[in-house]
Amino acid sequence: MLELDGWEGPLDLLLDLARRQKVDLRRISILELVDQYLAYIEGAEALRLELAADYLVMAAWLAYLKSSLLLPKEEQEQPSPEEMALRLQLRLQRLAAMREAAARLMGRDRLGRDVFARGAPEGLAVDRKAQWQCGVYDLIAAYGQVKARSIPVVHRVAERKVMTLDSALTRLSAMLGLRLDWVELRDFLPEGVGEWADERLRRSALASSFVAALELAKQGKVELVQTHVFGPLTMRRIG
Amino acid sequence: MDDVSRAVEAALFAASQPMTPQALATHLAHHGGMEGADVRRALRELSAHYEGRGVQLVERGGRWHFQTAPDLAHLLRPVHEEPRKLSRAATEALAIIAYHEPVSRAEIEAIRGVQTAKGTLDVLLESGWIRMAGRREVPGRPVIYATTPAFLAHFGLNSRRDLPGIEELRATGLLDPVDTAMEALMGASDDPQVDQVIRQSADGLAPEE
Amino acid sequence: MDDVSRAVEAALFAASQPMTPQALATHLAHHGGMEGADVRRALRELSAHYEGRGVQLVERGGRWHFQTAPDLAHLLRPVHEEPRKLSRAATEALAIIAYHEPVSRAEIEAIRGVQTAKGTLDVLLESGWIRMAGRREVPGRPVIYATTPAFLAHFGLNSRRDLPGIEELRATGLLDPVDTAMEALMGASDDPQVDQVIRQSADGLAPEE
Repeated sequence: MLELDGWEGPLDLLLDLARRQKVDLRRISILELVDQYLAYIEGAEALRLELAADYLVMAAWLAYLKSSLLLPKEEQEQPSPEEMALRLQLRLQRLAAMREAAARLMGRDRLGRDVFARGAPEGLAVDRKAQWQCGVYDLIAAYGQVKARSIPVVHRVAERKVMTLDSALTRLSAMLGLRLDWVELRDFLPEGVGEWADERLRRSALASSFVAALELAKQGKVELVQTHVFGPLTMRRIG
Repeated sequence: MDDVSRAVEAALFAASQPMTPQALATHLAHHGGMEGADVRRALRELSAHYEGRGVQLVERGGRWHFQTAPDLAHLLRPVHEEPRKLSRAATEALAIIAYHEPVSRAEIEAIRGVQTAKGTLDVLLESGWIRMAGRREVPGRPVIYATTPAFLAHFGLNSRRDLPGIEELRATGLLDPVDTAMEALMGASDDPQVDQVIRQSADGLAPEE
Repeated sequence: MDDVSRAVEAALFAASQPMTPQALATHLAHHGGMEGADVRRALRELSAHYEGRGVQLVERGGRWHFQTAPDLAHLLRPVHEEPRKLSRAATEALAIIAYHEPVSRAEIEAIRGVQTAKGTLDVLLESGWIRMAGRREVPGRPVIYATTPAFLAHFGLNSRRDLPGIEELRATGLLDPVDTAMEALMGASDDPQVDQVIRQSADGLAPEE
């Protein structure tokens, strides 16, 4: 009984059969090869179907090829059976070439089988060592923070001159009484001379005047306009 | 023996992988200005020195390593474990990749005339002899495979040009796809010789004895 | 070079363990009558040949193996220095050592108010900025730490007295309590922006509007 297990597909079987013709692959007889193949497949009675499908497809194609080759020329279709035969022959040549190449490749002196690398290489490595970075400021600041955590903390709120909301309200109302047109909020602030030269006091005045302006707007005494974010805030007395 | 040669000899003995002259120069340059040219000269001198010894210095795909002399295989083989044998399918797939690279799985299958099991290419990838080398820009964008430096090292090849018989295979068109070969043959079929080839191949009745 | 020497050279090169002359003779005897005496002679010749090269053949306890020349160790395992920022914990520990030296780890912890990981002091020892300066003669005899000349050199200090005192720290606002939200932020104080904020607040100035 014949088996197909030994073949890597129908092309492999065909190649083996072609080799049995003992001629150069370029000179094999395709008709003879077809007959050999069909005979072989017929002989393989116990075909396992899942294995055999490819072989049977090839058998059918070869049978068709054979009949085409035997038909009179004028009845042939495209592609011509000669072309089909040539194509098969080219495929067999390529498979044969690669099979031989594989054998020659495997027969070389192979590393780990015929030639050997160093059995116990020490290995090449780079030891990485950290180069620690720290500046003197970081060092002192760190000590300051440690101390700040442990030193008892006394909170002192420094007395500071401010413009209160009440005085801002009074001031703004009084000044608005004198003006009818649009005025920017900053123009209501005191001149930066004398005690008002203190930037912190000026900031306090600005904040209080702003809140006072909002309060007056809420009371319906003024209207406020600001054309864009952080733009000048202008105000006008109503009525 | 000069310092560069000593350093290169020691580094390649210690290395667990073949190394390029550039990698050697980079590694050895940590302490002192070693140039690629110095390393290359040392490699040439060393490989001449080891000629004929039990150990040889060889270049494989631009990377250098020491290995035992091939003629001592019979002495050393019994001591070392035999590497796993490749299946026939894997062997053929490897040859096809090496001779045609880069190739897609479909192209491998076209040559072998049979489907390639998933595991076959996996075995080759795992061995480190082949790698995925991108995708073919055709419909489906199939992955294409190529060989690696480890492949050259394992099979003792300086480069792919040293693949057994590759020049002859290329010259005879056996590395061209069947379609290309067909076109060439048919396109030139005014040529009576080619007609002859076609006729012969189709002519089942008269093979030469 | 004779056959026995070649075989011994190759066998020892490929071996994964040092080998005795007897083991070598046994292995190599598979193909040809190699005597222990031949192997011993070959080993002597080979070790003379490798004298002064980058690789040496050495005997250790009756077993032979190849190794790279000891004087090349620095080339084969070079040390590469990578800049790394000192962690906040390490910076604080270093500052405490600098201000209070010599101090034990327990004392550092008492001042910092938090535990100091073992690795923190290791990092400082590795940096070369602190050293172990003996033991405190108290129960448990803890190791005490002090700064080194390298510490002064790195931080550009003539002596530890150059470090600002408590009053100077207070004057520059460095003792201002840091609010807890800030503290959480400073966990990530690799961030230069946070550093910037710290610097500003340390200057005692309100941030610009």
